[in-house]
Amino acid sequence: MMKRDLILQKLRKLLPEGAVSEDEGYESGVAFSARVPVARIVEIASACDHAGAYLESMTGLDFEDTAEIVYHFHTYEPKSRFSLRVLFPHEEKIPTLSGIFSSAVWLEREVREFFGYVFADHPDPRNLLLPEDADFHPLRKTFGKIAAYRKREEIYA
Amino acid sequence: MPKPITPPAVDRVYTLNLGPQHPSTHGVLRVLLDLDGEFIVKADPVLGYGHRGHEKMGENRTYKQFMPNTSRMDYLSGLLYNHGFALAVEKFAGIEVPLRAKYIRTICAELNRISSHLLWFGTYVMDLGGFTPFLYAFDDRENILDILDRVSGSRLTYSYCRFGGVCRDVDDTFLEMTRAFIGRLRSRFPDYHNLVTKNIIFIHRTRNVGVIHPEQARQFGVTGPNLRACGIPFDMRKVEPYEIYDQFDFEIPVGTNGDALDRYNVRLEEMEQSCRIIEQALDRMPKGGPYLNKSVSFRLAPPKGELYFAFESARGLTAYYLVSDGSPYPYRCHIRVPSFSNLHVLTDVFCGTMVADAISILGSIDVVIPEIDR
Amino acid sequence: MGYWKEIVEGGWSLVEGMRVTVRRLCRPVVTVQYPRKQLNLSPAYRGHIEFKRFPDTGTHKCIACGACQRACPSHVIKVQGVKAHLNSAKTATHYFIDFSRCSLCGLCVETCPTKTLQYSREYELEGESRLDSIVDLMARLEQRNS
Amino acid sequence: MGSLVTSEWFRLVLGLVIVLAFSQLNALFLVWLERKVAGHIQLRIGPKEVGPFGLLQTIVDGLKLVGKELITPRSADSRLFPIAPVLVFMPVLVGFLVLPFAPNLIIRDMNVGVLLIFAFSAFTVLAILAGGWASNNKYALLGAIRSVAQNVAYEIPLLLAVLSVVLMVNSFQFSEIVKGQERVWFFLIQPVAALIYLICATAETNRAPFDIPEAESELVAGFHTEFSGMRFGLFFLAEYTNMFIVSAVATSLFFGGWHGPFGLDLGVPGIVWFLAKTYVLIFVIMWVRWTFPRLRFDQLMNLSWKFMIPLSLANLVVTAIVLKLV
Repeated sequence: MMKRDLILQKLRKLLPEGAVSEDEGYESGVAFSARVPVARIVEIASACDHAGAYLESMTGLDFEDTAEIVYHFHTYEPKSRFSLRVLFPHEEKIPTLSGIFSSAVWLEREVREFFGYVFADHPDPRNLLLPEDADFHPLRKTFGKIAAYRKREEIYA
Repeated sequence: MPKPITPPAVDRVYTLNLGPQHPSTHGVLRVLLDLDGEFIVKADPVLGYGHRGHEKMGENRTYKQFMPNTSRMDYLSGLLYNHGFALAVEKFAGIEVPLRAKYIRTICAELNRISSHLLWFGTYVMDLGGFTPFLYAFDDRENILDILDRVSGSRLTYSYCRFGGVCRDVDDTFLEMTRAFIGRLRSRFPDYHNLVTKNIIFIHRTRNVGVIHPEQARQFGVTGPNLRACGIPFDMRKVEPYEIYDQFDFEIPVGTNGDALDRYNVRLEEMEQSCRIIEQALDRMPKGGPYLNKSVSFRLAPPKGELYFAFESARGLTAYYLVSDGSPYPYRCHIRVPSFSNLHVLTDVFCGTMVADAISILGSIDVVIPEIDR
Repeated sequence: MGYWKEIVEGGWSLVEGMRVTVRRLCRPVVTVQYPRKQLNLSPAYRGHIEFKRFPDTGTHKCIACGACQRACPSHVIKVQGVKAHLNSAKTATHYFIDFSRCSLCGLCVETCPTKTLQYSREYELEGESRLDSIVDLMARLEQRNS
Repeated sequence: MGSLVTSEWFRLVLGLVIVLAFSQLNALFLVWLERKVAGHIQLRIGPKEVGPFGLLQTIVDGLKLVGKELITPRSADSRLFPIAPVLVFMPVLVGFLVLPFAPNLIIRDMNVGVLLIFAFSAFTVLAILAGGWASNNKYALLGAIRSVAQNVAYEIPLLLAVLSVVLMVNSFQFSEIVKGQERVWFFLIQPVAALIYLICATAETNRAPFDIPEAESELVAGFHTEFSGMRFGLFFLAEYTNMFIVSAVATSLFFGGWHGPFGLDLGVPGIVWFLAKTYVLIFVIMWVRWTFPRLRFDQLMNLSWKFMIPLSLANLVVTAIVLKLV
């Protein structure tokens, strides 16, 4: 059995009905994606860690009504990328994954400086790419010239 | 895992500022090294000297306008980035690509991969103090640049791919040049092996240096040749075949120890595999036919939703994460770059090694800093 | 015995390496002595853009539609045109590009509806200030005509 | 008048003037040669613009260096810092006094010539240490420390290799040693010693693959990172002059000095033989530099203590026993 399916089973067990949506054709580049409550992201991510997935990418999204962080995982097997999505209000602190994946340290530093989403208990909360005294968050839609600032449901029906 | 070193007394540790204008930090990397004598206690890379805000730029540009940006992230494999972005948007917006264009792109992308590896080969040996192989590799790389220059008009930032094809058709001279180049490169490999691979000094400088364990690689999200050197055959071209890679017969070279020597061998073998792909593509390429789907509008707007498209650049798994709100401007354009993770793992690997080894490891990992800074 | 084996094999590998370099020493050089000798430009070479001159009209065909201006990712193109009289087609009167910010992507050339733009084949450009990199396409066309 | 021309003092002064002129010109020529050799090995031309074949290029470069500002870093040791480049060049000149260019072309044919040359060549390490320390720069200091460790380690096998030659002729006098090679060059009798000498000499002069004190990919420029203008130029010239001296010593100790091979002089004057052999050796050292990667510091030490010293010791013992028996 593939690790991907193991993780899918696990997530179905751990998460409430309807939180996991599968993408059979791999159309959007992920096999399935799971909506995870902020409080449980550490628990879910460590389940993925035990199953042998690696944290491939992590990025923020900024919507008018909510903030979102998308974690992409992969298990080194064919077509086995999956994503975890966390929705939270802009000001809320998010638990850090740096205790589970070492790669999360830098990825979270990047998300923090570019979006201003704060990670609670992050071991190294300095700026990574921006100057150390930068107090702006360039990828927030409130910064600089933008094409549109939308609510989440306008994009994800 | 690297062997733990006993932390020395605080007053013995001094800080060495390696970079950003150091001869062998490849671009603008700066590493703050805490040293005990010649041994590294802690390494802290300082990044961002090349930050241009490509992700923000992506949100302010149409998809077509973002294409020239893509080759400026990893300037050594710009065409691979172009190719990946074209593929991502084509998949997102459902654009048909003519078969001939697919072959042209594959050939050019693999040529670009070889050129990137050649440059790495040269600079790596130069980091180790051997200056001459650098120029031999550049001699070969010039040939690739001539070939790509002939079709794309550029030698570094190609902007060659378009959504639905490529911007310029190739001619017979291109095919001849490519064939001639492959023969030439193969005839040069024995010299490279005699000069570098078999060299006792080189072997001593790389064997068991900078070992990355598979578990460590997974923790830090290492991809590309660095991961394959640890023995994990993870290559997007095989795992999630895109374009026409599933039609070619090629292998994924893997190493065993995950040390610098394995990374070296994997890259050298990858060049050979790329040659194989190019040869097959040259043989099977349709003789005529369109090279570009000209129906793609300038203000092309993919449907609402998102797409995560991963491909294999010269340095590892690269991905475009595009979110569209149905307008011609992407709502979010995130780029997952391999060097980011590959450099991060060094903070771990560096501990306990000597300064000279740190240079060797940094070179062997093959990072391009502007790609990290974006 | 590994000690002796390493000395012999290691020593031999060094000799092999020296054979490679000395063979190259006797070969002709591959570099081109640039200002004295120049290579042929690639047929696809992308310099900054310039107007094509069409033989049928003897001039450019720019209608100042502004497609290139909108297509340019770096906003380096400024084009203006006038209509000679109310019903006539527009023709360009001014066309400037700021070449220092151009990324040579070629989108302007591709979007041009009248195909009047082409890449120049100049590569030895120099100037004393940033302003020297502003290219006046109309003036260049006239220069070539005269 | 006649007594003045033949007097020791006149000889010495004239010799010094010639040595000064020759060593400078020779170093400039060697820099040019190095760039040409490197160029052609790397399939390019090297200097070619100034003068025929670019021969005057290094002179122009030297003039440029003379014209440059001498920068002393603010936190550098203001007394030691300017002295170091002078210190490094001084011992190199002394070496020329005892080199046997031809039967009658030795400025001072001392009976301890070999000793003198190695005593003074050990002096350069002091200058390098002074330069590295005075710069007050971490890269420079690391380079200086490496240099000291390296020179100490390589001096031992170097001298042991030389000793086995000295044992054969029972003299420290260069002319005696060269005379002993009229029929057979010593490198045929002492191949191991010759090889060890060449390797250690490369290390002594901080040449690649043993150039770790100035390893540019690790330490930027090592001990001379902070030196500018002609101070850097002196370090640079000293390196090349040093290279000439070790090659000249190798020629006289192992490759027959002013003699042709197997006693065949072919009517060629001794000095031509001598210089030709020296420049061939210099070419080999350059060839090696442009072929190999650099060793790591601990590997360098290993090579000396684990391979060179035991081998040279064994060679010395065997030489001694054989000489006793014969």
